[in-house]
Amino acid sequence: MSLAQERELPKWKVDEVSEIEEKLRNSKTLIIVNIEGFPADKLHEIRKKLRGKAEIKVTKNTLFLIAAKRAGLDTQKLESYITGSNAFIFSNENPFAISIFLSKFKLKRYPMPGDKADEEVVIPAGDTGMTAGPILSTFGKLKVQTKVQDGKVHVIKDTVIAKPGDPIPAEAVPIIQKLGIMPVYVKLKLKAAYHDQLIIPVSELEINLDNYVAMISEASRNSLALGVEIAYPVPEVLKLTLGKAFMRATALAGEAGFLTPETADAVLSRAVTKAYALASSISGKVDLGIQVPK
Amino acid sequence: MEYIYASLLLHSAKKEITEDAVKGVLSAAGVEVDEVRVKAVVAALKEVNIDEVLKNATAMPVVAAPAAA
Amino acid sequence: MEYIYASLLLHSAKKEITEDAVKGVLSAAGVEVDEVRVKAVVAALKEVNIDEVLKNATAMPVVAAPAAA
Amino acid sequence: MEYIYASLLLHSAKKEITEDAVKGVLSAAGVEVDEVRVKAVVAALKEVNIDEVLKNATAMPVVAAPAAA
Amino acid sequence: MEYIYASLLLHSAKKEITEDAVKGVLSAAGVEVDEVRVKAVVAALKEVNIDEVLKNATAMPVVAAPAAA
Amino acid sequence: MEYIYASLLLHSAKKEITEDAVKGVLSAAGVEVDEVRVKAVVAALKEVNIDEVLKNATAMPVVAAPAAA
Amino acid sequence: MEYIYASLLLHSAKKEITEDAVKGVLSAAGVEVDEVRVKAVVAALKEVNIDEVLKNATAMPVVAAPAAA
Repeated sequence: MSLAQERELPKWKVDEVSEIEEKLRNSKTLIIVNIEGFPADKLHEIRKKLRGKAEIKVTKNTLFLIAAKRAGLDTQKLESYITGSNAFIFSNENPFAISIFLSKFKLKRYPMPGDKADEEVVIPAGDTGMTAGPILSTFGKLKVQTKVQDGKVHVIKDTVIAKPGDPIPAEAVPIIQKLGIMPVYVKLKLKAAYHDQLIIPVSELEINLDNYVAMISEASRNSLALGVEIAYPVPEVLKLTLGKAFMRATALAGEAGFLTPETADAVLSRAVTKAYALASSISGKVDLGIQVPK
Repeated sequence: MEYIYASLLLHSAKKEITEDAVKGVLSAAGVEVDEVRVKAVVAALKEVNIDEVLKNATAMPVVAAPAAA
Repeated sequence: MEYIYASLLLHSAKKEITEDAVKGVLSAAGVEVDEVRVKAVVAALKEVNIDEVLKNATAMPVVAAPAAA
Repeated sequence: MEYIYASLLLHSAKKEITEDAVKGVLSAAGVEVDEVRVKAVVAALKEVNIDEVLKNATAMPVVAAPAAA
Repeated sequence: MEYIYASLLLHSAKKEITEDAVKGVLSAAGVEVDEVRVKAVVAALKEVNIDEVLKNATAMPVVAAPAAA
Repeated sequence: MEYIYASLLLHSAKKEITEDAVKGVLSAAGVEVDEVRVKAVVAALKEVNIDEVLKNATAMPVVAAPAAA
Repeated sequence: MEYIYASLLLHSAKKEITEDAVKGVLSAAGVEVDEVRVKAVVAALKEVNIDEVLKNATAMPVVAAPAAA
């Protein structure tokens, strides 16, 4: 966009560009978010949740790019993400921390026809507040038992009309909405973060904490195994080392046939295990007159 | 796993797992540090109860059937 | 476990596990280094095929990871 | 199991497992010898790699772990 | 293991495990008998409930190693 | 493992596992004793219920590790 | 198990397992030595490839049997 074009911008646009430029200059982290089809009221909820951590702003892509260039961002790296409808998150926190934060709270909304339930949809027992009328046949279709009391529809017992993953029946949508049930989750679709002149694509930005738990477990198991191997003298390792030494002693006693009352179990078990192994190796050919445990 | 070992070392030494601390340990080990990975590890580990995970990892006898990856 | 973590960090980064390397890593983590222990661990690890040990350790069924809170 | 123990005793003592040897051992133990069974056992064991069988048997009872999918 | 197999042979044949009996079986197998070991084994077995031990030993599941996935 | 075997020997003989006792056993075995290591092992074992550990070691069935998925 | 631990200690320290060596270690541990047992253990271990046995004993990770799938 040329300077000539910029000069022609109306004042509100000029102001908005300045505001974004200011935010960009004051933020270490920028996250670009796809908000196509994202409900405006939910964006407001997110804005509230992020308060103190980050700001979220919806703006036109053209204005954002002007501001980004002015703020000294590497717009070449950004451009491919600045398509469609976007919101921009500005923060001074670690971009991964923001991503984890956003993934942790579930935003819910009313269903629209064609939606699938993200959680169980239960029509609760009791007064629905709805006036008895044609709506009764809708309840009937949904197999929700009702009765009419004082002209209002009462549900007789809690009734599940959709399980997680099930499509929500289209005729149920108005009832669900009236009852204030929000069984569909909305999630911001992160596109990428820009931090320290680096683009972090969503594939890296979204963190699966289970993987980290698994990695720590693995590191811990490796450390214990290595510790046992060198008899590293701390209690957590020694417990395992003692067990290993004991098993070695038992195995050695058994294999050597060193019989004492203490080693009798190991020795005799070993001998019998061997005997049965040998017996079973010929059991197809010889009737030994015994039962070989399989 | 370098980033995990570095973090566990800090944890074990009762130091906070910060970006600078992890970078310092990795550099001392001669590892070329990837800034983005450090950030990811530090942010992720903030959300993980490391002591709990370590306790379970040691409790080896209690093993669930391996979940298919 | 700091000395083990430090050693595995070095191993994982394909660096040699020497006394100086272990001391460097531990110091960077803010751990007060016990010279004797460093010597003992480094000497003991010299006699171990670490890759082999780790292979057996990770062959263990994976303990059910507690869901991260 | 007497015939098996007698055979294992001979094998363990590095003696050949022949009909006469097995009969001798069994008699010494006061066991009334069944000629047919001795013949059958000795013949069957000739076709078995006893060391191999014992080696595998010593691997302690091994319970099959659920195969990871 | 000769001393053990000889003892188990006697036990299996429902004979008493005495020093003489064990020596007799071992000699019949052509084993040069070590008096001390015979004494040690017979003395130790006196304190052991062999049937109990064998019952437990065979109760252990003996299953082939799982095929690696 | 020498320090561990020495400790288990003492435990098995119902003797207290002290630094002097461990040193005595190791010396008798011709092992050059590392004072620091003895201290470390004895101190660490004080925090371990050895009987409990051994009981569990025997109770544990030995399971072949499934190949990691 | 004292006799076995004493033998393992010697083996681990790369010393020969002789009657005198075993007696020396046991005495140092305050164990009243039973000559017969010493002779028996030394004789029995002579017939065993100890390294082989130890390798097999510990190659297997020790875990509780998983619940049958």
